[in-house]
Amino acid sequence: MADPVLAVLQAAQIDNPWSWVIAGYTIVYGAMFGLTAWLWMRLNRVRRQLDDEI
Amino acid sequence: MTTDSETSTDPQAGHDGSGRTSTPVRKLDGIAVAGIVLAIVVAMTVPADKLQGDVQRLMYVHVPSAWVAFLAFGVTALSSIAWLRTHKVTWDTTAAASAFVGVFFTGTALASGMIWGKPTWGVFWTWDARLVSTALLFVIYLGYLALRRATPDPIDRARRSAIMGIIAALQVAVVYKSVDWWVTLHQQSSRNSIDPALRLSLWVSVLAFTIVYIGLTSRRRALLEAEESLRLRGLRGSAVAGDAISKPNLEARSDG
Amino acid sequence: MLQLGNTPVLADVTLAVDMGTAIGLTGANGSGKSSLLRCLATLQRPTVGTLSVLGFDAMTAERRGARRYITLIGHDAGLYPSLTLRENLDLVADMLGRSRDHTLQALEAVGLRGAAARPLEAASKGMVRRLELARVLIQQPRLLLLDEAHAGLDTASSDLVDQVVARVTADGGAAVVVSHEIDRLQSAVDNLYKLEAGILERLV
Amino acid sequence: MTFWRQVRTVIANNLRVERRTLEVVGVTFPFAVATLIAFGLAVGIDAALLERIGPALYWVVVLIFSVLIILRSSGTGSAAQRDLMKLLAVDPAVTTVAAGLSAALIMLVFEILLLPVTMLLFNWTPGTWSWVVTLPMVALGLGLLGSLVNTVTTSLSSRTSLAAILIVPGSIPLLVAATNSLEATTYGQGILPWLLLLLAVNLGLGIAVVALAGPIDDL
Repeated sequence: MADPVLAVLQAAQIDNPWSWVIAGYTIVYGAMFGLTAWLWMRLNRVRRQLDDEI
Repeated sequence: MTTDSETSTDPQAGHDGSGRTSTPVRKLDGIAVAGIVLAIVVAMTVPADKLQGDVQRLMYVHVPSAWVAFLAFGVTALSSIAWLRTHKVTWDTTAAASAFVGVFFTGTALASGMIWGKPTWGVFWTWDARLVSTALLFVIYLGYLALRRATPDPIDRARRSAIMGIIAALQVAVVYKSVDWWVTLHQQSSRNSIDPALRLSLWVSVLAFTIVYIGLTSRRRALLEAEESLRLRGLRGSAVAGDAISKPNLEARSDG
Repeated sequence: MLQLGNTPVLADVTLAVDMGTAIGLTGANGSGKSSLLRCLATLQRPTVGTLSVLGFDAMTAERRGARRYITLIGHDAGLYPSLTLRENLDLVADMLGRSRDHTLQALEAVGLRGAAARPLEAASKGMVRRLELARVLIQQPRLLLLDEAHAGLDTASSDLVDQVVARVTADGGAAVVVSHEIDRLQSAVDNLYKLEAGILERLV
Repeated sequence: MTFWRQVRTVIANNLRVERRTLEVVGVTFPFAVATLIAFGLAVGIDAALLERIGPALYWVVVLIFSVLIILRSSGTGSAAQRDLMKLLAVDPAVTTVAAGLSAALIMLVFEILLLPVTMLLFNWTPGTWSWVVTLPMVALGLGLLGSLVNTVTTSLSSRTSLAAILIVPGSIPLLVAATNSLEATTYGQGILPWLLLLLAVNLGLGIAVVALAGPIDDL
């Protein structure tokens, strides 16, 4: 593994199981939130375009 | 399987043209948020696993992600069969939306699996059966989505991807079995039986993720349908194919 | 009506072809002539409407029954480039369950006897078209569909096209011939239609 | 004409085309040899390691090159060819099965040619009988899967890259079964499960080809 990555991991206390748990939860739920937001925004934009053209 | 009738494949049938999300979906959003909050709270408060300690809490995002991915691809396969039988646009958009959300959850299953792998096995990637087959699942359905993108005509796309949706489901079943066999030959499974309290927490997460899946899939489908009606509206002005070619005009210039 | 990619290709087409007659079809590039032929060949289904080909309902799986009686000569022959002209015809005869004896006769009839051993990829466009006409002679279709029937052909080859059409109709079959050479077309067919912007109208 | 006679006729024709163009034997096969040599050079002069990875490389090359064989220009993939077959009243299942079987036969020739090259380059002796079964079974599976993928991607502009992503992940079970049956015989274990896996894959694909013939016909 590259040194910077290792340094970050050490800084994040890889020995602490909670840091892994929090990292995992952040990624999964963060992605879920991101996808929802993206779908919501796109849907709104497309709907607006549809409404404009009526 | 025979295609009986395709008489009424009006591309506009199946969606109201506005792509509006209906109220049940909105209600579902609330339930999904509540479910996720509950799942996080339960996952963080149940006692730690005896062998693995707190790291094991990653299971409550990893396992539900993988489960939802399976559910999603199952829905894709069933919708594909339904499309081939009925040629209803809704089945095609359901298959597409479900595959899209499935690929997303396969991604989160992979990510959480790798994060779980680092503290337990010391490496992000290991040749664990679940990790390997999840990665393969990921690429199989990326291929499915690529096939959809590559086919411009809606009915043609629906037909090709319905066929592929069924083949992909077959592939997944065999890939899973074969990777399982492959791993048992190389190493012993690292699974241990689960404590009842942990199991309950897992069930809460699975339920919450499933509700999120339903919400995301119907959103995605609404988006696909809205985009389709937008495209149709753009085409409505132009009459027929012959209009694509107009009288040549060599004098025409585009100065400015 | 036929839609492709949500663009209506054929909008208003009502057409009945009587057995024993040939109809001609003209129209500008992109007006939907090839699509109409593909529909008639049961290779494509109209999005909306009814279509009956040789008594088979072409909107349903029943259409497969009509296929062995249809020959479509389109833009791409769909034959094997690395096989000889004769081998390609032999394959057609084999798949139809016809004797290979007809192959040489058919090649003779279209004036390709001497080129029978030549690979298809070494054949000119005119020769490929003649080979497809030989295919018609072997298949003896009830419905012959010819796309761009006279395009890029010399007089002799064009005459051959017309003769083959006449032969099919004389045997009681029907033919739909697409061509831009209206004068030639008019003398070869019984009715002439024009397809414009997806709408079919009768000229003669 | 019966189903299998039509299938036989198309296969005979496809093999004749390959005999004349030598696309797989004369072009794809040398390319595969070059790839094996490149692998060896990339790994370095570690005779023991090379000997150990030889069989694995063999199967990976077979798997990846199956995409090239499926998409070969002398194959029967073009939309016009399929239209011609339809209008000759050929059942769409015949076309797909015949394309799959002929690809499988050509694949088998490719595998047989590549085997001695791998043995030579990686100083490796199989010394088991399981090859007699695994080679044709893998070829059959790749042929059938490839034929299905070929129909699904017919006339799409991004067909070459699409076919690769649709074929390779799905054919992993074939790879797993082939490499493990080899390993199993080396360690004196039973290879029956792996053969059953190969059989199951081929059976499933065969059923899919026939069951999906209707929708494939509409493509």
